[in-house]
Order: sequence, then C-alpha cells, then structure tokens
Amino acid sequence: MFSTVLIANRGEIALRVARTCREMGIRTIAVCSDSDRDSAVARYADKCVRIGPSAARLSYLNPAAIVTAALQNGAEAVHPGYGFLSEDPDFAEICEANGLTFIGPPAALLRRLGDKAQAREIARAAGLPVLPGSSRSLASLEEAREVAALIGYPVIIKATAGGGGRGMTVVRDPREFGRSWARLRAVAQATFNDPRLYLEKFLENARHVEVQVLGDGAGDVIHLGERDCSVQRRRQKLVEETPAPGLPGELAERIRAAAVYAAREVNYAGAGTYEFLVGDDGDFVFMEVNCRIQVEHPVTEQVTGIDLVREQLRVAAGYGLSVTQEDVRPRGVAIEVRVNAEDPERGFLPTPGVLDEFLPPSGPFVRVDTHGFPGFRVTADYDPLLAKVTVWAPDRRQAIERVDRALAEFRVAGRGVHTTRDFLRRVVAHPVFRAAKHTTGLVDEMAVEDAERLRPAG
Amino acid sequence: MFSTVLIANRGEIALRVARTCREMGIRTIAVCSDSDRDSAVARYADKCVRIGPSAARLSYLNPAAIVTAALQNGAEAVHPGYGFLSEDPDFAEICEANGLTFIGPPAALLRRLGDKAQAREIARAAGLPVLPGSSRSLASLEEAREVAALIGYPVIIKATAGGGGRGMTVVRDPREFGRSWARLRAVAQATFNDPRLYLEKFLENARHVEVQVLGDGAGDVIHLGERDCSVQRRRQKLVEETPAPGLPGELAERIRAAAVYAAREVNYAGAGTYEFLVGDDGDFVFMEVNCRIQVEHPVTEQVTGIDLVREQLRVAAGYGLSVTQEDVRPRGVAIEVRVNAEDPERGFLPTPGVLDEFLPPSGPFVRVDTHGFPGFRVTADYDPLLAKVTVWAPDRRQAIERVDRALAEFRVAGRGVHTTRDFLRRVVAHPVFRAAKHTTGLVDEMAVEDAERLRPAG
Amino acid sequence: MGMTNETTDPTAHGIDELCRQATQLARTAPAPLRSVRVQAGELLVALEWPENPAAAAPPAAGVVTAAAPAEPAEAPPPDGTFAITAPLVGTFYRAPSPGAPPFVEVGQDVAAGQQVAIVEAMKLMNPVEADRPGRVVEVSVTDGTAVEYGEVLFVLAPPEAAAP
Amino acid sequence: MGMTNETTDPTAHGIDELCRQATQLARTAPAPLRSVRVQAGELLVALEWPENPAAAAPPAAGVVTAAAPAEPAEAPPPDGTFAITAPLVGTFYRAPSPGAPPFVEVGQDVAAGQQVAIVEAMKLMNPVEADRPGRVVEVSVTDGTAVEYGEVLFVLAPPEAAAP
Repeated sequence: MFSTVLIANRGEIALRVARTCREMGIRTIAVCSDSDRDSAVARYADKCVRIGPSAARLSYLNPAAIVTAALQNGAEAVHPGYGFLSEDPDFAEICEANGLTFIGPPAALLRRLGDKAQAREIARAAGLPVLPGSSRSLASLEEAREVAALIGYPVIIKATAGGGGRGMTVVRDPREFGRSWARLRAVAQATFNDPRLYLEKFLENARHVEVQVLGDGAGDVIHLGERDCSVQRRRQKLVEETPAPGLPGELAERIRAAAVYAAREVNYAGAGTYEFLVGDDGDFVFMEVNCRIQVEHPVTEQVTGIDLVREQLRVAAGYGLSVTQEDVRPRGVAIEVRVNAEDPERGFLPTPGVLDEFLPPSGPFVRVDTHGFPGFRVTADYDPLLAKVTVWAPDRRQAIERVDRALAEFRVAGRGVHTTRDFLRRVVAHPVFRAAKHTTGLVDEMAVEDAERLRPAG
Repeated sequence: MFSTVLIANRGEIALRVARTCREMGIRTIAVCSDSDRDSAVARYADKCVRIGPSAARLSYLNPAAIVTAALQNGAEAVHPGYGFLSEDPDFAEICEANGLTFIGPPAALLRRLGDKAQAREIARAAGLPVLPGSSRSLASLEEAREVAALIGYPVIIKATAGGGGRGMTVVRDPREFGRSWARLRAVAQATFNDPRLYLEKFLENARHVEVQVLGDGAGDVIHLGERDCSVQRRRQKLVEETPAPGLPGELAERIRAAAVYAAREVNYAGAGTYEFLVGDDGDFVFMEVNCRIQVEHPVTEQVTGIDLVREQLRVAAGYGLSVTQEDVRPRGVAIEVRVNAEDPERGFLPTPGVLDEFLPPSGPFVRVDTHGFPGFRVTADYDPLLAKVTVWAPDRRQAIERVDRALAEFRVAGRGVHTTRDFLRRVVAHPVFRAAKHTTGLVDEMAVEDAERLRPAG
Repeated sequence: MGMTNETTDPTAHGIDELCRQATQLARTAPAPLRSVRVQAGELLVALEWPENPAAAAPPAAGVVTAAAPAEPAEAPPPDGTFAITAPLVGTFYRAPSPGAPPFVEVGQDVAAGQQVAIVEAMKLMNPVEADRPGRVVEVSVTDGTAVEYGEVLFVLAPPEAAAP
Repeated sequence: MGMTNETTDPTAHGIDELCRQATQLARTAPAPLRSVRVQAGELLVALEWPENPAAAAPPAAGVVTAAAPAEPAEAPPPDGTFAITAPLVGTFYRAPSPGAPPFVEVGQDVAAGQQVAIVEAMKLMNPVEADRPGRVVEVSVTDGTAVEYGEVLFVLAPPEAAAP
C-alpha cells in the first residue's frame, strides 16, 4: 500500500479522504490555497502545502503546483477527490508522467468518458438505452437545428466537456434554439475550455437514478446498489438516498445490471457512477458516467458497510477490491442531505462569514461529513457545501424521521451566514417526497406552491 | 404510542433517549438540577423542569419531584435511563401508582433481580453456572467467614443491593476478611441504604462478557448478541465491543443461549443485560442482571441496526418488539470508548471546568453520543462521562484503526479539563488488546508496565 | 453626582451628556458591560464589554446560554428586595384550604419562619416559610398553578425599607 | 464633523455628536463591541471589537488557530523592510546554474524587476524578481530547498533606510 498520499482537494472530501488514509496508516499531504490555510484538513493532514492564492485556477486547478508539492513531499499517489482536477485526463497524465499514481481511472478512460457525447455513444454501442439525440458533438448551429427538429422539442443542449449538472440548457421553443446554442457554446468555452456541444431529447419530470460501481481494472466490476438523487435545484443534488424508493418491479435490478455491463465493457478501474434518468413511463436511459468518488457516496457506504475511498486506494495500489459482488449486501435505507451555506430566501445566494456556533447533529445512526468547526470562515471562493448529514435506518419512514431529527439538531450561527437546513427539512417533510413520487421537478414545484401560498386569497 | 415521555436522567443518555422520542413523534419532558439548567438535553427537550439542587439525592434521585414534574406536564411514561433511579423498584412502583408507565421491567422483577444474592439464586435455579458462594445474603460475620473458608480464597464480598461494579471488594488474605466485611457493610449501608452482603469465589483475570436481551413481557425474549467489556478500571468499563473477540468455539453461542433461557424464566420485559465472567479455562459463570439500558448499548445498535430505546418504548407502550430473533443479524464489529473528564496522570481524578473547545470526531462509521458542546461546563456533581465514541467496521482490525483515528480527532480544551482520550488510545494500541487476549486485569497490567518503564534501568 | 442639579456649565452639561450617551451606548450591546468610565475634564466616555467569546457572541449563537454559569446567578436586586422560592416541584397554594383566606397578602409584614404558602406534591402539603422578616411586595405565582423547584413565589422588601 | 461648529457649546454638543456617531457604528458592527471610547478634546470616537469570538477565547482553546483569519495577515514590519515571496511551489535556487555566483547577496542593492532567484517546478526555471528596489538584508531559504507558494525568500530594506 502507498506510504504517502497527496490529497488534491479541499473541504469535506479532502478530510474524508484523509480519514481513511489515517486508518490505513498512510501519511497524508494536504494542499491549500491562501483562504484555506486554517482549514480542517490543513490541521488534520500530516503536512499541508500552500500551493497558491485563493483563486482555484491558480491553486486547486493548478497541476504543476500539485504535482510539485507531491514530489517534494514524497507522495506516491494523488487522490483528486471530486470536482477540480478529479476527472481531468491531462492531470492524470501529468501525475503518471511524474511517477505519481493517479487514484482514479486511467487517463485514456477519463478522456473517453469525459467526452459526454462519446460516452453516450459507448453506452449506446454497449446496448444501453439512450435518449434520442446527436451521436456526436455537433459541428454547426445548422446541423444542431436539424437534429433538434428531428428528435423534437423540448431538447437539452449539453457541453461535450460538461457533466455533473454543469454546462447544459433546456430548449422548449425552436425560436429560442439559436440563442441558447450560442450562449451555452460561450459558457462551455469559458468553463471547460472546450466549446463543443451535443443534443438530446429532454425528459420532463424524470427521476435521477445512479449506480455505484467498483472496478478492479482487471475486468472485474461490481455494483454497490443504486442511489436516487432526484431532489435537485438547477441540476445540483440536495438530497440523495439508497435504495432508490418506489421504482416499479425489477427496474432497479435492470439499471444496476446495465451499469455493470457498461463498466465491464470499458474495463472500469476504481470507483465510478453511472447516471440514468427514469421516466414516468418507468423506463430508463443512460445519461453520463462520473469517473470519481461522488459527493453522495456516504449513503452507499452506510448501507453496504464498504469504505469506498479504501477501495479506491486498494485498486490504485494494485491490491484489487476487498469485496466480491456476493459480499455486497445492502441493508436498510440511508439518506444524505447537503447543508449549504446559502440563503434559500434569497435564491440560494451563498452567505460567507465566520461560524460563531457550529454544532452538527450526532447520536444513533447519524453520520456527518464536514470541514466546518466553530470559528471556521466560510469564504465565497468555493462551493457552498458546509456539511453532509447522512442517516441510516431499517426502513425509509424511520430514515426520514431520523434525518429530520438530525437536521433539527444542527446549530449553525454566524453573522450573515444562512444555511439550507430549514429548506431541507421542508423537502423531507413534503408529501410527494414522503410518498417517493418526486422527480427532478420537486424543488420547482415547491417554489410554485410557495408563490401560491403567498398570493392573496380570492 | 405515548404522546409525552418524561426523561428522568441527565447527560448523554437523557439526550440519547430524547432523540429517539423525537424521531417517534413523542413529546419530551426533561428534568434538570441547578447545575444542569443549561445542559444539552435541557435545550433539546420540548420542555425542561427544574426539579432540585445539584445534589443528585435532591434532584435526580428524588422520586417525588420527578413524578410531580411528570404529572404536571402530562407525561404518560417515564424513561429512567441508566443509573440514578433506573433500577429502583420503589420508584417504579411510585410511577405506576401515579398512573405513569415506568419504561423498564415491572417493579416486582426489579426487586427480585436487584437483590443480587437472590438474582444469583434465580440464575442457579434456572441451571446457569454460578461461582461457588453463598446462596443468600449472610446474616453475620461468623457465617460469612465460614462460607469464605469453605469456598476458598480469594473471595469477593458483594453488596446485595449493589451492582454495576459498585459495592464489592476482593479479599485474598483470610486475616483481612473481618476488616473488609465491616468496611463494605458500612459502604453498602451508606450507598444503597441496605447493609446486606453476600460472598462469591473471586475469579482472577476473567473476561467480562454480557448479553443484550429484549423481552416483550409476554414470554418472548430475544438476544442481540454479546458484548465484551473486559477493559475496566476499578470495575468501571472503559472500552466495550461486540461481538466478543477471541472466545473459544461455541462459547459465545452457549452464553447467549443461557441469557435468553434465564430471561425467559423470569418473563423479562424491555431491555436487559445478563453479565457473565469467562475464565481462562474458557468456562463461563453468571454474575448479575442489569434491568436497564446500558451505557454501552450503542455497539449493539451499530451491528444490529436496532434502536434499543425504540424497542424499550414499544414494549412499555404494549406494542411488543419490532423484531424477531431471525431479524437480528449482527454485522461487522463495533467498539465503544468512554471519554471521561478525568486525568489519568492523577489517578483518573475528575477535572471539572468549562470546555472552550469541543470538537468530537465524525466521518465514516463514527457515532458520538455526548452532552458536551463548546462552552459546556463539566461539573464535579455527577459522573465524569463526557462522550461515548462508537465506531463500526467490517472486521476488528479495521474497527481498532478506526476508533484510534476517531479518538485522535477528538479535540477537547478547557482550563483545568483533562480527558481519558490518550489513555484510551494506549489501550486500543496495546498488543494484548489487539490480540484479544485481554482480561479485566489489563488496565492494572498497563499500570505495572508504566511503573517498570519509569524505574531507572539496571 | 453633579448630574442632579441642572446647570449651564459646559463641562457639567458635558457630564450630563456623557452619562446620557453612555447609557445609550450600553444599550447597543448584547453582552453585559464590564466597565463604564465617565470623565469630565477633557470629557471621556469609556465602555468595556467582557472578552469572553460566548458572552461576546451575538444572541443568535446559542452559546450565550450554553456558557452561562451552570449555577443560577440571580444577583440580588439593588433595592434590597428578596425572593421566597419554591422548595420543591409542586402546586402552589396561597391558602391553607380552598376558600380560606390566604396566608399572606401584598403589603403584609411577615416574620422569619412564618408560613406564607403551601407547595403540594404527591398529596403532601409542604409549608413554605419566610427565611427572614420582610414586607410582601409581590405574589409572583397564581394560586393553584404548577411551580418548578427554585421558582420565585413572593418578592419581599426588607422591613427597614418598608418603614415610611 | 463640521456640525460641531453649529453650536454655542461646542464640547458638549461635540460629545453628543461623537456619541451619536459611535452609536451608529456600534449598531452597524460586524460583531459585539469590546470597548468604546469617546473624547471631545480633539474629538475622538474609538470602538473596539474582538477580531472574532473565538480569537477572544483563552489560549487553551485550539479554536484560536481555527478561527485565525483565512487570508494571510502578515502585517508589514515596522522597520519598513519587505519580503520577496515564492510565486509558486518549487525548488529555490540562488544562482542561474550550479557553481555560478548567486543572483544577489546580503547587503546588495536590487532594482525593481531585477531577478533575485529561481524557483524550479517540473523542470521549469521560473525567475523570481524584486517588485520594488531595496537592499537585501536576509536570504531566508537555503539554496536548493523546497519552498511553498508565498514562502518568504528574501527580506529587503527600503533603499532610503539602506542609506548611511
């Protein structure tokens, strides 16, 4: 096993990775930007290297700084966490070129699956159902228009280099198509430094169901069950749970099998997630693959008892997986809620500030993953995720009561700081969510309900 | 189910009970003494009633104050937690006499099993192995001397009304017997208001193994596996784990069966613990029954997924158990460590003070039960338990690495405040503990090792 | 101090200002003051609050309660009045029996050891007595209601203060 | 604060005004006050806050470190000296090549834009330049060692201070 690992990330996931490393006796090197010098992981890791200013582009997105820090401190491997450089094939190549093991799939696979249009084709070729759409990135607006007309509106335009809910836009009116295309093209160029776009039929009111897979890179791929992440706001997940509730008949089993089959086809290595959409017709289509640990991985860990970061490290170090498919026996229900430093009353505006009080929930069957602590300064430099609260229970009803109990316990106070805690309590209390009849449209529906409640009667 | 429950306790267990009540939609009434007016549970419960001064005798041990508070606030039941009045048959009777459901076994059973000499006889009658000893409380020193001589030294004198490690003394030298007898008799009178004593053969270097049982009061009793609590200091448990490690062959199964059989014999109701000693000969003997929720119940909850407080509430409300023996499928290993506000460097002297910093561990598979928070004042009025850290892992090796990781994360700071954190890390790092060859003698052996380390060489 | 008599002397008027403003400033802070300095020569107002992080935290932060002293720190009111509190949890009764005249009325003088009320708990009538002499200035609890341990039942003024 | 001139009693009214300002400030405060000073001679309003609640905690509390400002708060040293820091993570070299004379020595004057060192990262030799003129008073890092981003490489004194 590695003796030293550099963690090329920040926030709760950097701490999460460091914890498993500590348990495995692996020395940890953290990296930090100027604004993270007093972060939880900076204090937790065996060493923390300051790699750049607050701007992510010059620190957490700076391969040279990260690789240099790794080499200078005797790291043998780099764990990229999620976001930042975690799915960047160039970064993976630079690591390997410098004798560092990139903890994730090989660069070539990252490249193939990172091209979302190509990933879609690979899945289709493997026999997975996909939505009607373009079989590749589209060269011109004219071509795109034709394809859109062919598959019929509404359509969703996606950035080839996008993913994780970023770089996509829905077009319902053909007359809007040109403008939307141009706008997203500009966004894609700016965000991913890659203007390519592709098209798909847009599925209204679908459920987001994803399958956690683990591959040993030697052809063996297993799944750890599926997660429902349908509670989203602007395609950012807010609540995740496993198993996916209220799926008709054998559907979940078919989705899991499809993911494993597709992952075997590409000889997947490490932890990955196959994302699908499930329509109200009860059928499913492939969406994309995430070649990294997911934010929502704890729900899978709590029902399976398997430490996913540990499996990532094992596979990267050539030890293979510690479990077979037979060993994976999910038990009960786990729900995760993301508590963000945002103000739902002001359109989920991020609210930076110092946490005068920070008392996360605890007690029976409650897990908290957070980088927060009393005195912690929430900055506007990075994403507003403050804490992930995950609960386990024998059944979904108890899990919902438990997550509400846990959220109610969570005390966060700081001048100017707001959180999504109360909004999340409203979500898990919502009858549609409790009945497991919710789709990705739930949060918008709640906004409409609020508007109606506010409108004067009569 | 009850609509309102009064929690007749304090500290982490009061909060623990309130959490499950909250999840079940039960209104909670907390009680507090003067020094607990700002406690976690006082802030957490739906209402908190001040019942007396700091002295437990006038507050948490005051049945009239507790019952009055319950009646005045519409409570239908009283949860006694552990310690204090939790096993007091008189209190249980007063509750019932006032139309309050006592959440625990019926008073009559508390009386029979609370008399440790009688409990021993009941177990023996039920065919459980017991140590050679007196079949009842002994009337006189002379009679006691004869029994001691008969069973042979070393012997242990126990208070009939004692239990939970309190009110017992070991006699190795017959010449010491008289003094020890007199001293313990005085202690018993003072502590339990009952001077009666009985005798048993003392078993050196035994393991403490206990079985968690649940009875529905209608004749059905199930077990939730056993716990090893051999790491003790002056008979107070410091580390508990389940399953019991390194027991020869089918021994654990035989111990579990014995506990269930004995509990059925008395038609046990609610949650209870049958405590046994396992000698190095690999044989086991019955010690006592604890008719309450145990401090160490979380390890059982984490491997079985069963909320023990919820089962207590169900049985007390007449709903019976939510699980059958077949549903109980323990998975993996759980270890609990008790972090006390004591200074191991000064003979585990309690160290009261205000917690300027209090950052409990968290992350994967870590559970914390604590009433502490930043700004919390640890008083000298009650037991020094500050937090219980419980971890789960698929196997014991990983569980040990995890509990050490969790302990290392735990940050407690306050003027004058010390904790047992580092001592517990030494315990779980000890080769004898890691090899699961430890007995109740481990902590004393560690003290000897320290002394030897300090002694100048040569 | 000089405040009482009205004057046009700028400095004294300044003092008046200072005190008025000091009071106003004091109100702007959530935490209790640690010190107040009022100077006339060169005119100075200086207020200081404790540095205790909990006490300094905004009310929003529950740590304020969290870090409050565990033991009740009810400072005796400046006017020398004192309270008779409930010796136990129970029901407060002002009279020995329903319909009977109350043990004490507002304005009445009580002697040390004199019974002033009953707190009933589990059918036991527990007499409440004054621990020192005084004049009843307030009955703080309604007859027949539930009281917690330590709850204020009566406020009394010291006998001397009660003299005209 | 020209307002003070609009009164017959400048001092007292000045105080009034000062306090009004102070009260204003106190209300719009980022955190609870620690101290307020108001003076009229030479007119002064001084409000003081703890940097933050945690920082006000006793040293025992590790939260002190926890709550230290996230952005580096290296105040410029009083003597006017200033630092040249590493622009990136890498290896610090004082000379253009092994054996060659170093770019700068202690006591040497450097001009703005003059190269003073190299920080090598991934085989790239990145020149480090002085952003303003000064005299080298300290070389803070040993030649050939690893440096983090922002690490102090040289301490310089301003040219005028360097003059005899």
